[in-house]
Amino acid sequence: MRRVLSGLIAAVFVAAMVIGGGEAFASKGTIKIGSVYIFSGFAATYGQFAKQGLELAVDEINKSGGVLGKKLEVYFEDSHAKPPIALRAIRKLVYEKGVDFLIGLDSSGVAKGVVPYLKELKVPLLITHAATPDVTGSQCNKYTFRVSVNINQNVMAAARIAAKTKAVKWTTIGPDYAFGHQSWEYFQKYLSKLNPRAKFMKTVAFPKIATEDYSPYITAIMAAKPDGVFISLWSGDLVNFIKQANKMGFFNQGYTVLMSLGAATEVLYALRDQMPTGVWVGTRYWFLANNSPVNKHFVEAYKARYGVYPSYNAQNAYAAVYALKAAIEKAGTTDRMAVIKALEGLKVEVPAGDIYIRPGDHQAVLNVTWGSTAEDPKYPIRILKPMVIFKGEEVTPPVWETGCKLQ
Amino acid sequence: MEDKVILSIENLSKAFGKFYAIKKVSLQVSKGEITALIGPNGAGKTTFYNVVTGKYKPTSGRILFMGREITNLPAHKIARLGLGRSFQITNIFLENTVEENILAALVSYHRKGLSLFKGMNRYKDLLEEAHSILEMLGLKDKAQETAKNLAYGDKRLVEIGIAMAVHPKMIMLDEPTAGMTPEETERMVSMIQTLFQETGITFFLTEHDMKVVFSIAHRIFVLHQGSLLAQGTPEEIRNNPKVKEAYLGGSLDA
Amino acid sequence: MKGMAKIGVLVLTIAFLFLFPQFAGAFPVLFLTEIIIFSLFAMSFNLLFGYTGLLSFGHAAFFGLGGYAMALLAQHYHISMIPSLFISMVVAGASAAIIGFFCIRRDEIYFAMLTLGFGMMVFTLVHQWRSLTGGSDGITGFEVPVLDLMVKKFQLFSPWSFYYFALVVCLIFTLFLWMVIHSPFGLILRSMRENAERVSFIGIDIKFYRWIAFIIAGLVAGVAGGLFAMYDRMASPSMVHWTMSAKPVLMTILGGSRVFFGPVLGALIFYLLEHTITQYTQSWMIFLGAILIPIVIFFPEGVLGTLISWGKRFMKGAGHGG
Amino acid sequence: MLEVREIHTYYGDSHVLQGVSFEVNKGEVVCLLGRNGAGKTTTMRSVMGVVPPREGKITFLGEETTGLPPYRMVKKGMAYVPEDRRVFPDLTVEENLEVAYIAARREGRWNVEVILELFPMLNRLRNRKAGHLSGGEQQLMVIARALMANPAMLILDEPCEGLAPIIVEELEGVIMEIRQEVTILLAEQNAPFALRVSHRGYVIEKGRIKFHGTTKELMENQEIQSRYLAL
Amino acid sequence: METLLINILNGLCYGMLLFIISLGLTIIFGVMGVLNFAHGSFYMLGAYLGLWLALHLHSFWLALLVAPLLVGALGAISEIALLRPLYNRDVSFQLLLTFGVLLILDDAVKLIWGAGYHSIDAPKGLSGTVHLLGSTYPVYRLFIAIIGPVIAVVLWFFFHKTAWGKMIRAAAMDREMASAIGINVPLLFTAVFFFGTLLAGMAGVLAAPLRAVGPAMGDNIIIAAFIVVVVGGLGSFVGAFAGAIVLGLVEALGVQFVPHLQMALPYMLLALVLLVRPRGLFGSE
Repeated sequence: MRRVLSGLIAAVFVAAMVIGGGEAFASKGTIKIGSVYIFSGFAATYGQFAKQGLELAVDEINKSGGVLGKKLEVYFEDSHAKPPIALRAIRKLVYEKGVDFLIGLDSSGVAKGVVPYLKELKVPLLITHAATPDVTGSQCNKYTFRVSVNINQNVMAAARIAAKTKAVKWTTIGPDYAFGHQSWEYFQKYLSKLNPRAKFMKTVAFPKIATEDYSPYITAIMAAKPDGVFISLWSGDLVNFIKQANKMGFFNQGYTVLMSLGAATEVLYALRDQMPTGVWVGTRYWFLANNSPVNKHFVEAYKARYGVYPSYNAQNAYAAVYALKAAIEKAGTTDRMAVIKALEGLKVEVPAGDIYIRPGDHQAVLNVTWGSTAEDPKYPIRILKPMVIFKGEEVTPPVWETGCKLQ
Repeated sequence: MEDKVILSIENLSKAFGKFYAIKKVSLQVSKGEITALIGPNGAGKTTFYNVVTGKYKPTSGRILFMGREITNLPAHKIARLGLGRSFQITNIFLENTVEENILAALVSYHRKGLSLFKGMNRYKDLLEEAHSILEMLGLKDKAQETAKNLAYGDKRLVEIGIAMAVHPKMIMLDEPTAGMTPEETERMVSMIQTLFQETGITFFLTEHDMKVVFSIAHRIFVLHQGSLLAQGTPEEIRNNPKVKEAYLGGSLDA
Repeated sequence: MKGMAKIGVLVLTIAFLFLFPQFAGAFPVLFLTEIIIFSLFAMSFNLLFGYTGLLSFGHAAFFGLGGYAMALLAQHYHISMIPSLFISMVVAGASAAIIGFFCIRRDEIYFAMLTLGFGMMVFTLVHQWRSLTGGSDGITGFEVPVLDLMVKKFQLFSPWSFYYFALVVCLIFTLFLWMVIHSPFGLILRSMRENAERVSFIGIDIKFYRWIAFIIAGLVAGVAGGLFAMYDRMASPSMVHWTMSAKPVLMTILGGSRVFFGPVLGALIFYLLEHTITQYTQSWMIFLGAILIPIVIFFPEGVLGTLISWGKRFMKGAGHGG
Repeated sequence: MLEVREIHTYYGDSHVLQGVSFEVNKGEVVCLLGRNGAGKTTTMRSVMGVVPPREGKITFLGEETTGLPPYRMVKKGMAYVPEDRRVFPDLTVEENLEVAYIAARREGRWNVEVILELFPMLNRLRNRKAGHLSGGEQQLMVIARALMANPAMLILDEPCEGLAPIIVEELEGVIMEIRQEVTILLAEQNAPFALRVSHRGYVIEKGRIKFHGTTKELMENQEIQSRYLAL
Repeated sequence: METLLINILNGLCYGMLLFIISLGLTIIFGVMGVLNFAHGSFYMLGAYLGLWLALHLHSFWLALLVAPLLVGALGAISEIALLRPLYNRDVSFQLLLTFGVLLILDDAVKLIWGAGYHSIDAPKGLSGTVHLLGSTYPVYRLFIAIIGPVIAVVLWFFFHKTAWGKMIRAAAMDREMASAIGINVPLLFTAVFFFGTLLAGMAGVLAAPLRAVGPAMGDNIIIAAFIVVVVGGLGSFVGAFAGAIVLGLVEALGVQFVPHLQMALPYMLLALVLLVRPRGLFGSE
């Protein structure tokens, strides 16, 4: 009797699912974009920003006639910051929604998990946040592109700034996962080339993601008395850290402090005047770094619609849509293979400036902004003053160094 | 004389904190007899059971079963040696069927517990044995019922059945007739007597119904506030003034 | 009569599962693959929870270790599918033997907390041993092993071929669990769930039996994990995290822990709920919670268990009426 | 004062009380006799509301109280001494009494000081944790605790269980003393004791009342005694 | 050496925050036998409400007063509406139900306040630093480290010297008997749940100046709180205090001495304690 019932129920449910799931590959009059970001958990804010940037771009494009006369349509899925769930989301988008292109990915771990699978799906993906060098390096493939700044570029810029300071003894605080460790590895590699005198300390701090209490780490670093501290914490962890470090006098010790993602607006908004001044912060896009009309338009439109200055994740998603638009128009078709061809070597202007997608590894070459935090009564948050802009070519390692072999 | 003794208790004590539930009890149970342990509630009978069968570790003293020391053995090892028990509070597998209750004990006795792939229903010999036990208990018709749906008296019988199914050399019943109606009590008493005659197992029981005790026990121990107050044949106990006056409050003759 | 009906429905269900890909698209097939794998995972958990009375909160450890074993083999050794899956099972079983050795010494909430503790230690190991496991990134980018059936070799790239493979493996292990539960060993387990103390008084070493059950549950979870790693083409630390351990708990209680196929229905409900809700909103958790709560309140034996009880009561009522 | 009409009480599926009826008048001590498992405790628990009956009606002080939770019964003037004593083991004797006094909030003759005077033994033990008392001391304390509610009626479930004869004697004295002021419903297996302190008695068997009468009638009825009371 | 002392102080401070959270959890378990999975979410709600109220009432102290009350009220409502039907069911159902509450609260907070991070400064007077052991130390951290023991002492008095406290202890020991001496147990349970979630909310407000207030902050703390409560002994008041200090110190000193094992340390502590002392440090057998 039990199995009778369970069997019946199972059959009914599955049947319902099949019937309900039959809408795939419907209208051909639109260009479908599947988009996967983190919408839940500790980093949910990144999904929210990306979604806002993406929707802004899509609305603008659709209002002005679409791409090749077709409207853009976006489907969002939550990656939960977990690779298996992101993969399921992508499968759902491709197989069920029948999307033509993919845009997204926040977490490097997620990116590394799903990128190899694109070879099976044969759908191009434009990564807008995940910064691991591997997806345009050792793991690179025909379908994977990145329109945003990666770890190498960001850290190379950091190393150039670090090389100009007097600091010799360096240490780090970074999240205890691949991103934190890799950032530190690259920082050592680049800085030791630029400044052979630089020393890297044994005392380093890698607190786990979502650490509640940073005080022991702060104490440990302060006790080690470094000259410079390279910080790769990000999102809520960075906010947590800065609040606790502030109170413990960490920023009054005369260290040179570099935060590779300190200029993220969500962090600056969360901290407002609790963000210390005179700290070197990097970002993947800074809304004041570019005076071009494209950027001005974007910042104004975004501020008008969402009430805050755009974060890097919003710009990156916005830029990805415009890059895709440019590629489709260049190809003159929405055929995936043709668009991939068009993306390779594409030059397009986005709010962050001109970007160039290298055919060799599919990594975008674009300007990288760093700056020192300062107060400005015109803005509710800290801004960058002085600001240092590195040309894309200066901070992007050559293709042969990335380990990417695209056939 | 020595090999007639199946269970030998030497100076057994059990304390909970400062309170001694059992104080220096020594007694010997003879093979092939029905022995009863009596005493008022709180005299330490259940504690005595729990210590002897391995649920509690004794504070001091020794327990020998069939000449072998079992003082600190875990419960399952003691059971394996052939000392079975039933419980005062019905303590059976309520969500399983009656048949499964007995089968579990048979599986244990025949050491089939680690058989992982052969279906239970393919052990014809075990099923047959279970049926014969249920038949003996008069529960054959209820073999497929879920145990929790049985009447109280039947549950108590299942309790005895589980204890019997492990082929014990000696069985310790804790108040087998507790809470039973007179009819059920009679049924239980005759069941115990039949089982005793057919199997020759040594029976040890506690009981508050004096009529039952005096009608079936060959030998009686009286426990009072944790100590052994008296021992002897039913006749001796009945006439023991110490027992009569200090503890039974005269109701023996009623 | 009743037995015949049971077998009939079982045959129909299996037939349906085998025919499903013939008329379904890639996504439903992938979706069902995941449900099938998680059903097996949940059933392996339920051997401990529903049949032995032990609530494990670290079962993902074995799921994850099976997955990592599979991924490492695929990455470095390129041996074929069945031996790989077998090794995953053994690795998970061996770890279950070690971890179980400690955990079975406690029961109830303490058992749950111990399994949580050991499970998270495994998580830390996997997360920190970057040279072997790839740390937080996990192991990715390997190829699915070939299924070598002596007579013919199969590539399992397509969602359809992998579905069939997963289905057959899960059916085999479902049968395995079914046999275990209906064996004398299973009877002892169920008796222990009812009354562990009484079982020790019939001469059973309950710790030892719990240990064996723990190992079996670990073995099967390892198989499910191995399949899942192949399905996802990756092994990542999230497979080992306690949130993954919470999934079979949720599915089993949802479906009904006292019914063999309860966890299966639970997995199905869980995935369908999640799938349906995420169609409409990004805030799917709020709806999942809002649906979960009434299910918990109104289905005291889980959905399948309660439906069966209602069915029985209904039949009984009808019987009395007639 | 208390009227119980045809109550049926179940534990899960098992039908324990199968239509029990009796009454207790003001100022009386009524005992409920029967064997272990006959349904005495269930009757007590039904009256107190611990296990509400599924059918039947209970009236206390002229009001229907069927199905009221125990704490409401206390407020109405019923106090309960359960069979297994149930002290709050980590509270001291004084705290046990105090908690009961505060919880019930009923004015009357009894309060902590008065009670401790009545029970000199408890007075000596007032700062000892209740879990560390002997069985007899606990029994006295629990009766004292029940009195803290200043009840109109007291339910005593097997107060003699497991007590030494000397304590039983003391208990008898206590009951004789308080029965001047409180109506008592008493369940006992120790029939001689019960018959000594009660005015009337009921005999319960298999969840049904089999006999009732005055103490004298019960004492004289040999058949009842041997059939139901195992004397 | 000074680093060690500072780290001990860090550990105590974190431990005291954990203590306030765990206290609610352990009281709820001790009295009601419910393991409240949503406890961390009530903590999170406390932080959000505290932040929001502090912003609108312009007073951290007022927020510290009001926000926990609101959290407690929500706790009480969920106890009455959701938990009451489940008291006589298996514990696993309560776990599942409170898990459902967790899911709802986590998303609700995001719908109301957005997914971003928020931050609030410590109240005036506590926002500075003091010189201590050769380095500067934030006053607010010292304040947390002190408020923990203060709450412990106040609660000890509450439980041992007040009528309500004694009644709660009585009900924890024997629910049925408590009812039978006239304690309104359902009401008391609601009160206990109110109070337990109030403590969680209070911990949330207290934590707000220390950390980023953002989604999922409750999920991070709930496992730590479970560990504290189990290590200390389920339902034990003293145990929660001891467990919180031990876990706080283990985390802080682990960073200094065995940074690689940091992530596993709490779980190793948990397993070790349970294997050596089956019922936790202060649990009764």
